[in-house]
Amino acid sequence: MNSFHEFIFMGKHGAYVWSSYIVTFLVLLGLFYWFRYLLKSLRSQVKSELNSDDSGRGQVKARKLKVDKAESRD
Amino acid sequence: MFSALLKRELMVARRNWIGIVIPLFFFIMVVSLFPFGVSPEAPVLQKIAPGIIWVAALLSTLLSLEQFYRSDYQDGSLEQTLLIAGPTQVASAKILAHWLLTGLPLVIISPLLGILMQINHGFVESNHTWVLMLSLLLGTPTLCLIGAIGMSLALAANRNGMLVAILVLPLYVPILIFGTSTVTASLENFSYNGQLAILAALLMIALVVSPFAAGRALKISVS
Amino acid sequence: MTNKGLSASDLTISRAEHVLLEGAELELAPSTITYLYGENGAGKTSLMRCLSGLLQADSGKIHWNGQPITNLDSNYFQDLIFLAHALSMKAELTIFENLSFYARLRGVKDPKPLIDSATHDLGIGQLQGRRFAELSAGQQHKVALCRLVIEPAKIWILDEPFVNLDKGTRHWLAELIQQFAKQGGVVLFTSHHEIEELAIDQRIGIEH
Amino acid sequence: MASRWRWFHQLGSPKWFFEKSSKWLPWIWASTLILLAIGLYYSLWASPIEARQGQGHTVRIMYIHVPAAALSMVGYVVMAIASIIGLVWKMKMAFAASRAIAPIGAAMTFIALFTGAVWGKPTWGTWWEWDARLTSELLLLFLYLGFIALHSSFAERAKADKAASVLAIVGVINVPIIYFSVKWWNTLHQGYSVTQKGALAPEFQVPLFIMIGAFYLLFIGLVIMRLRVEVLIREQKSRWVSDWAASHEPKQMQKRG
Repeated sequence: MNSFHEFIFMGKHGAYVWSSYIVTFLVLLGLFYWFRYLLKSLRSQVKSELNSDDSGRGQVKARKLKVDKAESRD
Repeated sequence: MFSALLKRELMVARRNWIGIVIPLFFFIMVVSLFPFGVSPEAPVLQKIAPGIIWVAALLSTLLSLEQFYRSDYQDGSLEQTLLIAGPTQVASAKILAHWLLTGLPLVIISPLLGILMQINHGFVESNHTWVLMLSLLLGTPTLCLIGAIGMSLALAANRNGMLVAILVLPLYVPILIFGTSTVTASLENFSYNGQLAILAALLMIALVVSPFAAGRALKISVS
Repeated sequence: MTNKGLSASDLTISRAEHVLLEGAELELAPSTITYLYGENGAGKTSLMRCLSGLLQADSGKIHWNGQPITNLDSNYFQDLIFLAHALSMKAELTIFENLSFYARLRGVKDPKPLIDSATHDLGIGQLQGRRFAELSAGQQHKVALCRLVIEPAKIWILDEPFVNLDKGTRHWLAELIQQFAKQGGVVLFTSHHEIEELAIDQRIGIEH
Repeated sequence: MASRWRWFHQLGSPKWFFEKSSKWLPWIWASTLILLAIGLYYSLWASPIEARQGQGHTVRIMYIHVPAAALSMVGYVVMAIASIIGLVWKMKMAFAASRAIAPIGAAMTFIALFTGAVWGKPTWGTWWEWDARLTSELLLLFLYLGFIALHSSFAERAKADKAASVLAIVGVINVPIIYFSVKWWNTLHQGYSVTQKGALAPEFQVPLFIMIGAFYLLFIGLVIMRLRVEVLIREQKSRWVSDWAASHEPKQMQKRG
C-alpha cells in the first residue's frame, strides 16, 4: 500500500473491501451496545421493582411439608 | 411391551386413516405441480425429477409428524406410556409406526411419481424406478428418525408446526443430497452404490442416536 | 422381605422460576393411605409429578424400597400407577382397547376378566365396545379409574381421583383404595375435601 | 481432589461469575482493541495485495471472513459442549452459557456469509455461489436460528434450556455430516471455493492469525457480556442482584449531577 488514494479505493475493489469491514464492524458494535442496553435496562427494572414494592420481591416463599400421622388403624 | 405400543399406534392410525392418506395426497399433488410450474417436456422433468420427488417426500414426512405426537401429548397418554415403558422404547415405537404408516407408503407409490416425472424417458429398459424406490427405502426411515427428535422437542413449545420444520430441515440436507444424487447417478448411467452406502450409513447413525435423543426430548416435554 | 415404601428427603421443587417446596421430607410406608392437601397452586400436582419421576426435583432424593427411583435396579415404575388430571385415553379407541393396552404394557397376559369385572362394577360394562370419545365425561372418568383394578402395582399416586364422582363410584373407589392398602399398597392422593368413606392414616399439608 | 474442581464449581455459581466477570471485561476489551488495531493495520494497510490469482485487494476480505467463519463453527461446538455439561451435570450456568453463545455465533455466521458473498462478487462475478464453505455456513446459520427459535418458544426456562440443549447436541453431530456431504455435493457440481486454492503464502498468514486472535477475544468478550445479561435474567429474584442494582444507583446520580 503506497498511497492514501489506494487505501480508499483498493484498486477498483474499494466498495467490496470497505463494505465487508464496515458491516462486520456495525454488527459487532451493535451486539456490544445491545448487550449493554439489556444489562442497563435489567438493572433499572430490578431497581424500580425494589423501590415500588419491597414486599413484592421474594414474596412467594417456598413452602414446607407438614406431616401429620393419624392414630394407626387396628 | 414394544409390540403393545406399536399395536396401539397402528390401531389409532387405522381409526384415523384419513390422517395417513393426506400426506400421501400431498406427496402426489406437490410433485404434480411441477409440470405446470416448470415445463411438461419430458427431458426437463426427467432432469429435475429426483430432486422434486425427494423434496416432496421430505415435506410430507415433516407434515405427518404432528399427528403422531401431538394427540398423545395432549391427552396425557404420552406421560403414562413414558412412565411405564421408558422413553427410548416409546420413541422407538412411535418412530417405527410413523415410518410404517407414512414412509413405507411413500416408497410404494414412488413409481407412480416416477412415471409422472418421466424418469424413464429415453430409456427402453431401465431400473431407475427401482433405484428411486431403494433410495427412498433407505432415506425415509432416517427422515422419520430425525423428525422424531425435532417433533419431540417442539411438543411442549407453544408454537405451531412451523417450528418443527425450522429445527429439522437443516438436518435433512445430507439425506436430500445423497438421496437425490443416487437417482441422478442412475439417470446418468453412473454407479450409485456409493450414494446408497452413505444413505445406509446415515440411517445407521440415526438409528443409534435418534431413539435415545427423541426419548430424552419426550421426557423433557412432559416434565 | 417387606417393602420399605416410598421416601423423599430434602426435596426442593421449583416451577416456572419460583421455588414451590423446600427441604420437603416425607415417608409413605406400605399399608398407609396418605392425604395430601394444600391450596390451589401450592404445588400438590408438582409434588406428585416429582414423586412419579416425571418432574425433576432441583435437589433431594426419592427412594423406593431403599433404592433411588432413578436407579436401574429399581422397579419403581413397574410398581407405580400415577393417575393424573389428564385421563390418558385415546379418543379413537374403545374402552376395551384402551384398558387392554395399559394391561399389556404391564405384562398382564389375559386382561379380559379384569376389564369385565371392573367395567361391570362401575356400570359401563355394556359400553366396552364404544369409542372413548363417544362417552360422557363421567363415564370417561370411570374408564380411567378402571386402570387401578387392571394394572398390578404397589403404589398409587392419585391426583384428584374423587373429583366429580357420583356417590356410587366414590364408594367403590374408597373401598378399592382401602383394599389396596390392606394388601400392603402405598396410596397418596389429593382431594379438595376429605373423603368420609375413607380412613386416612397420614395427612400431609403443603403450607408456609 | 476438591480443590482441583473448585474452579468448576465457582464457574457454576452465577454470583461468583457476575462479580468476577466485571473485573475481567476491561482487560479483555483492552487486549481486543490492541490486537484488533494491529490486525487492522496489517490487513487494511501493511499487507501486500494478492497477485498470483489476480485477487488484488479483495484478499483483504479474507482477514475477516476466515476468522468469522472459524468462530461460527467453534461457537456452535462450544454451545453443544455447554449443553452437554448442562444436561449431564445439571449445571445451570452451562445452560445460560449456551443461550448466551447462540446470538453471537449466529452473528459470526452472518458476517461470514456476508463477507463471503461480497468477496464472491469480484472473484466469481456473482454474489452467491453454492460453494462448500458458503453453503455450510448457510446451514449453520439455520441451525443457530433453530436453536434460538426453540429456546424462545417455551414459557418455562428450565424446559427451554433442556430442549434447546438436546437440539444443540443433535446439531453438532450433524455439523460434520453436513459439511462433508455439502463438500461432496459441491465437487459433484464442479463448484469453486474461495479459500481452497492451496496453501496460504506467509505474507498473508501473519495478518490472518492476528485477526483470528482478535476475533477470538472479541467473541469471548461479547459472550461474557451476553452471559452477564442472561445471569441477571435468571437470578432476578435473588438477593445479590437487588443488592447489586441498589449499589449502582448512587454512582449514576452523581454522574448526572
